[in-house]
Amino acid sequence: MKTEIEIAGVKWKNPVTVGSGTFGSGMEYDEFVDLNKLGAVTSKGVANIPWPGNPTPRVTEVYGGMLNAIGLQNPGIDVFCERDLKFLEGYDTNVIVNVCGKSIQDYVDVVERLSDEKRVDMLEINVSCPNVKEGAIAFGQKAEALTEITKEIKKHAKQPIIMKLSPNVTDITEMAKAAEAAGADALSLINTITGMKIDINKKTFALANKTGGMSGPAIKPVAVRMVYQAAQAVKIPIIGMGGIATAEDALEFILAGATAVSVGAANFINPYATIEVIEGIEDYMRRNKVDDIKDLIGAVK
Amino acid sequence: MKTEIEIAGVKWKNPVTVGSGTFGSGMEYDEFVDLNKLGAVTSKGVANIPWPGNPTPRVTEVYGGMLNAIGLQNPGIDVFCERDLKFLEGYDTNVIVNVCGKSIQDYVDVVERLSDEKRVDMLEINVSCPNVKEGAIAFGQKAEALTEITKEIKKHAKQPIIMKLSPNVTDITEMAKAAEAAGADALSLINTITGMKIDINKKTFALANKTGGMSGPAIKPVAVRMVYQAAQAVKIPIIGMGGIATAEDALEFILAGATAVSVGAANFINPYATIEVIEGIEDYMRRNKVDDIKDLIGAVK
Amino acid sequence: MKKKTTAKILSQKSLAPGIYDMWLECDIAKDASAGQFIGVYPNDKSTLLPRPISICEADASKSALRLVYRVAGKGTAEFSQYKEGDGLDVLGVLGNGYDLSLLKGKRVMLMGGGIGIPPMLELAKELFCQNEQLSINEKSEIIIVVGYRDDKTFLKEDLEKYGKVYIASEDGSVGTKGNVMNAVEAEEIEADVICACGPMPMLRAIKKFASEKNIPAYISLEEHMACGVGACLGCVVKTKEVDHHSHVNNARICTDGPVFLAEDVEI
Amino acid sequence: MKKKTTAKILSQKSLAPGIYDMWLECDIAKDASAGQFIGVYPNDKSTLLPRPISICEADASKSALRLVYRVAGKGTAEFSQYKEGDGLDVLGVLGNGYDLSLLKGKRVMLMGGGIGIPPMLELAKELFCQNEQLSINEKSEIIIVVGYRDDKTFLKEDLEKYGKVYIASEDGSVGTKGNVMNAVEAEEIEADVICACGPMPMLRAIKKFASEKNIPAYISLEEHMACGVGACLGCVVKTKEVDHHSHVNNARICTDGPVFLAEDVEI
Repeated sequence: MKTEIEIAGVKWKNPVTVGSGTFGSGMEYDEFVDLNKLGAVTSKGVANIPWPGNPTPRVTEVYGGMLNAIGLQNPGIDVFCERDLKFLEGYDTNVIVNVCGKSIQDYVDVVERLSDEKRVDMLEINVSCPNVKEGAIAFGQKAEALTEITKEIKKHAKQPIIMKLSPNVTDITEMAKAAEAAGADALSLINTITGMKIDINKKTFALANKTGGMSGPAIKPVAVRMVYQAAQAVKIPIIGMGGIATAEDALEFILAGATAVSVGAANFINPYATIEVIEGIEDYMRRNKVDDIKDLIGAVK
Repeated sequence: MKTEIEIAGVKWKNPVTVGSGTFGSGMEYDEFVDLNKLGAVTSKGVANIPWPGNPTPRVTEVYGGMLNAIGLQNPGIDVFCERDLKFLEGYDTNVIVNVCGKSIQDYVDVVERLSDEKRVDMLEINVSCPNVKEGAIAFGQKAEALTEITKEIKKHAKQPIIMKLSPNVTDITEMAKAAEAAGADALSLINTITGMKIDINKKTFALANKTGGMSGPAIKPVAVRMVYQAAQAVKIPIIGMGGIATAEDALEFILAGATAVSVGAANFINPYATIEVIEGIEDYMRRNKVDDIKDLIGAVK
Repeated sequence: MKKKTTAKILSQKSLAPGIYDMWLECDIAKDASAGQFIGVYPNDKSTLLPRPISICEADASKSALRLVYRVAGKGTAEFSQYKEGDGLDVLGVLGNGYDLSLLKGKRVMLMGGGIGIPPMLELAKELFCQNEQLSINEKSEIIIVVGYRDDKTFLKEDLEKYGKVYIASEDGSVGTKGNVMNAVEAEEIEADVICACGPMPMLRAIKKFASEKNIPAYISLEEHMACGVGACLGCVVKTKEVDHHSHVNNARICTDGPVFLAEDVEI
Repeated sequence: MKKKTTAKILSQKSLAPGIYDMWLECDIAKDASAGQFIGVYPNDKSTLLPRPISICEADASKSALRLVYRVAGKGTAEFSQYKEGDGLDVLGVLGNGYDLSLLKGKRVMLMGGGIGIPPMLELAKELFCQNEQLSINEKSEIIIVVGYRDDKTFLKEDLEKYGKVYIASEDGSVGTKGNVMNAVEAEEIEADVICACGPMPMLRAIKKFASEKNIPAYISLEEHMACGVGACLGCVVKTKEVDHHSHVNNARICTDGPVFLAEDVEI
């Protein structure tokens, strides 16, 4: 039984990684799961300099999920390389670094800084965080802006680049095609859906940022639909995510056309979720006599 | 304690109506709730001629909600006037007729046919059904198209028109402003969010239509966010909807800026939901010493 | 009158692997008759819609309903965990059942396949009770043909109280090997009218058989449902004639059915 | 080592309106100490995140944890319905508690306000037990000041086993009228070090008081949490100095705390 997949020339032992920002760089989940078992570890977003993020409250629960407005707090690329990449050196898994910025130059700075880091296998470009006001999201919501930033990053990146798309768009296929045409090696989707919660007793917003990105099982149908639409529209591989908590969820994305999948907010609900998804996919393949997971990619009829 | 509100000159005894398509024309829920207690009954979408709708399966359950792809099956405006409007004659509540079509002329035909119907208090224009392929949704996803259809309908409508907006857009404020500028008397939002479910054992789509519109508590945070954004962008009243099952949910929308609210898929889960929402809002007002519900509209800080 | 109410579980046991037998106490039982169903609500907040489950027996005197159901998903898996004394929200009674007046004086063949067998029990019982009130030539003859997967012949003893029971099993371990139609053929069963519930291929075969024999067949249909009361138009079936409600040849299974005359629906 | 595990409820009772007292059996109890907390998962599938609840008592020999909590929302409302024998998923043990070694030979004032009182019980007990092992001049003096809304003085008797207890109540029905700071003032309580848990206004007052008296105050903070293990960066507090993890003066309450030296955090 083969669970190996390949994205932009990078081989994964299985198609399961984690949603950026839900797993740190693996350190905090190391005592729950064996990181060596993951197809890849995707880091929390990292910028050229440290970002303080948003005021609290930053997280709140909603029906079947949560809203977050962390605001991409991160220690900056220097600390990240010294501490997080060093930590990951000992592990036999792919490392995907999620890159964020406020201007194209910010992104390019991080991408160049990482170009000689051997431990970095792929770059995921976060152009879709809904919680940062400075405009990063605009790259993910306008096709022309997405084209421009993708081209520019592609010029400087040594590793394959995965463009992470926002679901807060009218037509996901337009964005997917723009990224592909601009040279993206892969896509990941969906980032969180912008949501809001109001405390009716205090008459205030539940989050200091007013809005937050929604994640969790509640958003899965929207994510599956967008992954399917994107997979129909482009040829580059897709990493599917949005509400994946179980192997059944992951398989929906794979059947819809995702080559790999990310477990996101489910890590908060069940710290063993990643491993359970991997084992559950294997069980499904065994039960259904699927020899190669590639036979499942986009196999919905 | 005043629960009355007014939208485009039409007085409602309270701010609660139903999501179009979740309540028929009231007939099926008449044995569960007293229709006289509702602020308004909003009918299922009606077109100029009978529509057969989509093949089955048309509905499927998802985490915290459901997907539907009914495809606006309806008996056509003639049967609707003879049967549904006649049924509603006996009730002391506002009647909002939801109008659908495939071309601007289709909509205009229905609007004109209803112009002399005394029992019709308002028209809700459905330009956002995601389940009809013929292009109606395009009116709800492109600002220019929305402007055109709104202007054209406004020319022919005798009753105030409510434009029902799609959440499947990059920027809800752009759509809200376009509808307002084109003469809409009010807005209602959100329609369902396009989603998909895949049966991993059969490797098929759960719905014959592949995609369906997602409703239920799972979508509430997205709906509250869009209602808040729209309310900040326009001056015309908003009917808020999307996942409302309880009075607490309804109050979130009102605090976000909705003048009225619709109970949708919750009718399927609890046929008494509308009445419970009305009574719950009154309880909240009593507990919090709110004399006039208008003081709650948009009161989030 | 339909309503949503909390029923109390009187008993629950397993009849066969994955098949459960639950008695509920609820006042809507008095309105229930053969072929109707109720919506049962999971408590799990991720699964919100009521599950349509057909009525296996109704006991008006005890305000009790019997449901015999198969665990097919999260909702029914949840129901199967409940025990005597637990509460369960139900919506009902829903749908139109079998019209017993049409069966008077007829040789009636009740056909149930798999989890379509339970409603045949209430129908057999009601026919049996109707017979008690009727003169000899108005009485219905009750022939029951049921199809199982294997030798787990749930409800067989209950059915035998009301009529002659013929059995088919897919693996051939009991009765005729095959499905109910194989049993009808093997046993050379003749009937004036058919009442049936079961999987779609079985219902299609029955429709064809009834058409060839030129006898009426009343079949009970299933479809994904949301509201259960005829509002959402989720559960429709194509009809031969324009129906009174939709005007587009789409009858609502939950409200116009679930029992239809086979020749009226396109399945 | 942290883990997610299913705990068994040994007992549950109400101590005061809305305040519940639950003993759980779970093997993580052996790792628990004062000031730490666990995440408790609702079974309701609409509320998925673990609820952080502080440890009121830990009994390693019985693998038992005591939680005393207030019903504040859907999650805690659900927990309050459970009974002896029910299972409950928990994640733990989480966070860093109070460092007892820093309290040796000191006059320690334990201050708890409302639902901040429960962790003070485990702390008082641990200090009491530590004293047993220490020479006379290394022992801590244990002074406990707790603030209630009214005369429902939950955990008072438990606390009295380990030290002198002073009480404040908002409505003045017991002890000093007002909050814990009012009690400190009225009773002229002196201390070398403070350990506190309670609502933010109380913690701010304690920070100010400790600064004026030039004594250390270890305070336990609360914030909305998602993961509970330091990954999501949801529950941060501004720190005076750049912290080792974030490098942006944002310490993680769940992992770097919840107990902080008051002067290190900006609250």
